[in-house]
Amino acid sequence: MAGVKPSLAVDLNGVVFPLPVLAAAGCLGTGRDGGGLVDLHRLGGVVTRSLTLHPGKGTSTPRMAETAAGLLTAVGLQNPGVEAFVSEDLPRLVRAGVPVIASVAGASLEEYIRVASFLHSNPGITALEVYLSAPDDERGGGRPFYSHLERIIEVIGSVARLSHIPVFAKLPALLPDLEETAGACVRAGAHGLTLIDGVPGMSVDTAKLRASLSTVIGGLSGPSIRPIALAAVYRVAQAMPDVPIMGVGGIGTGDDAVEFLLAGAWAVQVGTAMLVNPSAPAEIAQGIHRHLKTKGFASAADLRGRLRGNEYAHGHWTGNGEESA
Amino acid sequence: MAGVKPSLAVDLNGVVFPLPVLAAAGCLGTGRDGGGLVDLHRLGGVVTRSLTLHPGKGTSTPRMAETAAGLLTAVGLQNPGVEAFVSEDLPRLVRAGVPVIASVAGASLEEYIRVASFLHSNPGITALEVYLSAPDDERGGGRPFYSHLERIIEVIGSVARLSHIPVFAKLPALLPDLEETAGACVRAGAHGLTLIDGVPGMSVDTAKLRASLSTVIGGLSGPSIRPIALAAVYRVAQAMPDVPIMGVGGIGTGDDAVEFLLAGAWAVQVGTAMLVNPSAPAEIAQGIHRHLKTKGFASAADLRGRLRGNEYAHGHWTGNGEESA
Amino acid sequence: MKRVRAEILNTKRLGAYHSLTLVAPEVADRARPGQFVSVAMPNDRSFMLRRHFSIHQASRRGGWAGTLEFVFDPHGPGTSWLAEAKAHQFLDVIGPLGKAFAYPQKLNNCLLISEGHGSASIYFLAQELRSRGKRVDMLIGAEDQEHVFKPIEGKRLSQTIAIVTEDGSLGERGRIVDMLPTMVDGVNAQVIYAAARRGTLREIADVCAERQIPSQIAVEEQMACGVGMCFTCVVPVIRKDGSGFDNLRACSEGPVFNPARILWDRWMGDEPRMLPTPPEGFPPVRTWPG
Amino acid sequence: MKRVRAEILNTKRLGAYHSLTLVAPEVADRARPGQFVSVAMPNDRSFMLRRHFSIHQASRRGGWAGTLEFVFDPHGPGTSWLAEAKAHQFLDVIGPLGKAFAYPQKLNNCLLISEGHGSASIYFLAQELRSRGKRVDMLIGAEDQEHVFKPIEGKRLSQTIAIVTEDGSLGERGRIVDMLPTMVDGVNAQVIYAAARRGTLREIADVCAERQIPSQIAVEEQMACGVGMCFTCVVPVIRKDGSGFDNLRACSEGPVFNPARILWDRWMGDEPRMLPTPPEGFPPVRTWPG
Ligand SMILES: Cc1cc2nc3c(=O)[nH]c(=O)nc-3n(C[C@H](O)[C@H](O)[C@H](O)COP(=O)(O)OP(=O)(O)OC[C@H]3O[C@@H](n4cnc5c(N)ncnc54)[C@H](O)[C@@H]3O)c2cc1C
Ligand SMILES: Cc1cc2nc3c(=O)[nH]c(=O)nc-3n(C[C@H](O)[C@H](O)[C@H](O)COP(=O)(O)OP(=O)(O)OC[C@H]3O[C@@H](n4cnc5c(N)ncnc54)[C@H](O)[C@@H]3O)c2cc1C
Ligand SMILES: Cc1cc2nc3c(=O)[nH]c(=O)nc-3n(C[C@H](O)[C@H](O)[C@H](O)COP(=O)(O)O)c2cc1C
Ligand SMILES: Cc1cc2nc3c(=O)[nH]c(=O)nc-3n(C[C@H](O)[C@H](O)[C@H](O)COP(=O)(O)O)c2cc1C
Ligand code: FES
Ligand code: FES
Repeated sequence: MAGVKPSLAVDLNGVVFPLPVLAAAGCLGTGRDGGGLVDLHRLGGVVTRSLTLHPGKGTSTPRMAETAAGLLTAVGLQNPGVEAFVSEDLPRLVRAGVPVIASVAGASLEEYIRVASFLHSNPGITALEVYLSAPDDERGGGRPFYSHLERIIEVIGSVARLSHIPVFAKLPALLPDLEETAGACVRAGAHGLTLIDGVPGMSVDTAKLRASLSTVIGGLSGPSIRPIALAAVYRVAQAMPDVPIMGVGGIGTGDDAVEFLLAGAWAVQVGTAMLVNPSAPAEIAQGIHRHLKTKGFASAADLRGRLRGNEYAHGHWTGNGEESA
Repeated sequence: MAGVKPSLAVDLNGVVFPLPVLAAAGCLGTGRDGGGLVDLHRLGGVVTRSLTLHPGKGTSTPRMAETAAGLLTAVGLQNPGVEAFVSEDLPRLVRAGVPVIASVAGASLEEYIRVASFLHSNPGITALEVYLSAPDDERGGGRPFYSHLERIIEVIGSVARLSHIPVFAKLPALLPDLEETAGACVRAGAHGLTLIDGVPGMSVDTAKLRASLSTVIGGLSGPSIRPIALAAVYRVAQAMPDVPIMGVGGIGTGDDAVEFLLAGAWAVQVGTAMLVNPSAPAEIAQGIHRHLKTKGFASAADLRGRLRGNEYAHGHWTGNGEESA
Repeated sequence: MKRVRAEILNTKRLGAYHSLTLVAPEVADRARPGQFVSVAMPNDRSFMLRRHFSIHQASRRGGWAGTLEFVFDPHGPGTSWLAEAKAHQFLDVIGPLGKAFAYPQKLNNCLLISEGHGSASIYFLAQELRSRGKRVDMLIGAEDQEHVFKPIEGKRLSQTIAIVTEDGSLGERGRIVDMLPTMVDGVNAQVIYAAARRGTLREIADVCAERQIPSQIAVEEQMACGVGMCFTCVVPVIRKDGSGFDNLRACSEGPVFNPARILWDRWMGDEPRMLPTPPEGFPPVRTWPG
Repeated sequence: MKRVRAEILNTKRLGAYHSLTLVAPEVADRARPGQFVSVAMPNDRSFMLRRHFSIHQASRRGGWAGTLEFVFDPHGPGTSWLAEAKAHQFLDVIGPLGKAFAYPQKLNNCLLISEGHGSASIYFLAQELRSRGKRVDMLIGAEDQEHVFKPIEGKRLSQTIAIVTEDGSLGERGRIVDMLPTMVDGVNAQVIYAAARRGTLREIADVCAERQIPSQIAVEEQMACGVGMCFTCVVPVIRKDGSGFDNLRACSEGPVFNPARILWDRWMGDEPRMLPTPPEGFPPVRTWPG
């Protein structure tokens, strides 16, 4: 087996990517950006910046701050709007031949529906990914849609019902009942899940006595959240081994990606690492390839969930003593 | 003002610590450990390892793994049990004159009650801190108590009702409705809150194809979680400015601690940093002192919530555009 | 824009600053004043984002052909690491990045203003303007003598130069804005270029607006990627037609902007003087370069 | 146990290993074989935990008085950083940590077994045993010649020595356990000491148990603090009275343990041969040192 050239293509129950490494939402711009440094031909797919119905200006700066092995950002859905995206940006991606997953956002259920309606029948788009961290204007308080399970189900259900193409629900790690939420998304019609979104985080400039971000709280990404993302993928994959999961959070090397595949991801997405190293996705795919060869696996899919049994782990996901006397 | 020697003592609505920096639960052992490297006289207080009714053996090894700017651990509540703690370990801490906060754990509501009953009237103990990440054996599935709001309220309510001393509820960041949960704890009788516990995380040894920890998922601590802890403190402090909060998560320098005080913490706790640098708590207290002097604040309490207004932040804690056309 | 492994040819201290010269012909060949490079950090650190530096020199000819120089004030983890980097070490560099300063077609008298490390790109610009036959005058500001970057070089490059330090340790005591009106009049400035701290840039912008002097400034905003992918580095810029504003990326749509088109109140959120977009839109901005 | 800022006196390669000698009189004065030190990492890295190394030499007298040597195989971020550390640099060191090997009172013939970097502490032990008039024989194992630590030193310190490498590049080809029974008989071993990989230690433990030879082994377990505070480094050790077992901290209650008292199946979770605690408890362990 070690002599065979392993295959890197992955099949997420019908959604096929030539490589298991995709660009994560919001990290490759809309397709016109990146200055050609990211080689689109060496990506398994591109998840677009999250799209709203109208062009979005986003938040004011500072929009980023660096933290220990992490990046805090709050871009606030700056995007060209769904129409401009389809007319100006999508063609470029389609020409490059890279599978496109459109990220759907909104401030109301209606906006999600309208954005998805605009996108789902475009032949250049392979799948939709639903962003659930947008503030839910109908509920108020600035809380994101994912704070209420009913809202998650409403949004995912509505988008999935109308869409002709597969729908992925992008969930945050920030849910104690993550498995149930993921299950509810699947029952509402989601084809698969993307785990995880940036983790709410904050930093303070102590000299200026101000929060580092204009929004105070932003999304934490990068290596610091990798263990959190990995745990989220593992939990959901254990609960629903047949549902495709795209793992995302702090992946920067082939080895990092292999961690996710072993934990149960069907493919991975790369965000922050690509901002630092535009060829990170290509290098990660190579790294996966090397690992498959070394270990004698025939394909990336073969790694999935192949974690060897950890003796004392029986569904316990925060360990108390297995014996207490 | 810059000439005045700032005061470091803090008063958490009646619970007074001589310094604003405490040792976090589980990171100083039970009082007999640490080899004298941690100077107890330079701690604002000690939170004990979480105590169960009977001695606990904890999980098997590997119990730790290093991650990017983080530490994953799963000790599984190894502890001498509440009786041995009181007879063997507590006297040593009391002799050193350091305020002791006993961390209360259990696998059932009854165990929490029995542990708290054993501790709360001991004159050597200043306050109780209730650990809510223990798996809830009565609910099954290995899920921690904090997964169900009713269970949090039951546990905190029962402990607070019986206790003669103030009770702090230690919450994880992993709750989308963190403010509501914190509010419910206070209504159930908690005197204050400790934010945050380790964040569920995981890592994989890709060479061995195994999870790094015997329990697969453990608690992530250290600098990588600092932005997450800070956001949790900020959210709860914004919602309940009069409720004492102890901030914990990745604090390693005076500057880190000042971030937490500015975000709304009344005191901070230090875990992982102390494992790396046993004099971290003392150095952090010094660093806070320096910051107070430089900025002309009279006391640590003066920093609390003194974050200068961030213009576009009006309760939005995940930033969407404030203007979308 | 290229990504290259660039060898460090030379590393040296210059007052408060540190200068690195790299062998990077693909970058140097295209580099123009106002553009910048991004440098990767070592990957075992707790800080991981690339750091960004204006291009100070890019030699296309002569003994130094194919080299590139940038200058920084070592203060944080990234700049401290770079200050320790040794000759012959390789750096992962992307550049040239961003839009360069535009040169005036007809106008002749250029006043170049820089503060602190802003001189790095301003001196490069001075050279290019002079080689195009323009008159260059300079106004250099810094906190103290140490932070005045290569004053001799500044003198060499300019017809007249004024230096102003906050503590008076070199040149006049004061701030750039104190000298600006006299300087503008004295040299009969027709075009103003500036690279300075945000507050200073705003003061310069006010003077330019008041006197209707066309101007270009190079801004700095926190950048995660430096190449236009992440949208963290935006500056609110009024549309040419006045119909509103757009958050433009300093890295790819800047860092050189027309100060008359920047929505300063919004960009400088620090001072809560923000105004909502007026219902009638913003007045169209006519000053060059539009 | 002391925490000191220790100057690096000397840094050198030795085959696959790297050795650092530090000036640390407070640590060296108390150091005994089997104990270890913990070394802090620089604080701008993405790895932050202290690293732990057995003490190889601690000189109390002579020209090297007050110095301490440890040895490692550079492979991960921490050991690679240490291998790059320069003489005169200072390290943040805590030590000596843990319980040392105990010396036999009456028994004389000591067989010392080491694998890989295990020789570092075993050679230190050999010196101390010899200075107490004990007979020392050695069995040294490694993957290849490169990984046999200071074989000449081993010969000097022992009455007889057997070397075994997995590829046969030095000494016999094979593994420690292959040579062990013959060696035990040949030297009439009365006490066995070992520092080796976990799997090898277990095989040694089996031989010792079978032949009822008192023994002590130094284990390695992942350590976060190294000083007894975090309870991450535990080894399941049967109680003396057989009433059950305790998870003892390798850092403060070890790293030297009696192998007969280790619950190997539980500790080596890798091989799922774990047995529940028998209802009647474990048989009390009588072999020295109890
Ligand atoms: C287009 C551009 C050109 C620049 N040119 C120069 C130059 O020629 N010389 C020079 O000394 N500096 C220049 N800077 C600023 C320089 O990038 C920062 O000082 C440097 O990144 C600080 O890194 P640090 O780790 O040493 O410090 P830290 O301040 O600790 O950096 C922490 C984080 O903040 C960011 N950051 C800090 N200061 C700035 C700043 N002023 N602007 C943007 N981001 C910042 C860093 O990129 C990093 O992510 C430029 C910045 C930009 C955007
Ligand atoms: C009591 C004790 C004594 C030791 N003595 C020596 C010695 O004399 N020479 C020597 O070369 N090594 C020794 N080790 C192992 C040494 O500590 C590790 O090899 C080293 O920490 C690896 O660090 P790294 O960053 O280079 O590698 P990595 O393997 O990348 O380290 C990553 C993490 O794993 C931990 N780790 C890795 N390997 C081990 C291991 N085998 N045991 C415990 N923790 C580990 C590290 O501490 C770190 O937290 C000893 C370990 C212990 C516990
Ligand atoms: C600058 C930036 C912008 C992002 N924008 C989006 C977005 O528009 N939609 C979305 O679903 N996720 C967005 N994300 C989150 C990423 O897709 C990803 O989930 C997260 O960053 C974790 O992955 P990483 O650690 O590889 O970056 C953004 C992240 C960054 C850093
Ligand atoms: C080794 C270790 C053991 C811990 N044990 C406990 C515990 O018994 N009870 C508890 O409430 N928290 C425990 N924690 C969590 C810490 O108290 C703290 O909430 C967390 O580590 C985040 O802080 P830090 O980043 O400063 O370590 C433990 C953490 C570590 C690293
Ligand atoms: S820094 Fe990423 S878009 Fe400008
Ligand atoms: S390593 Fe912390 S108790 Fe042993």
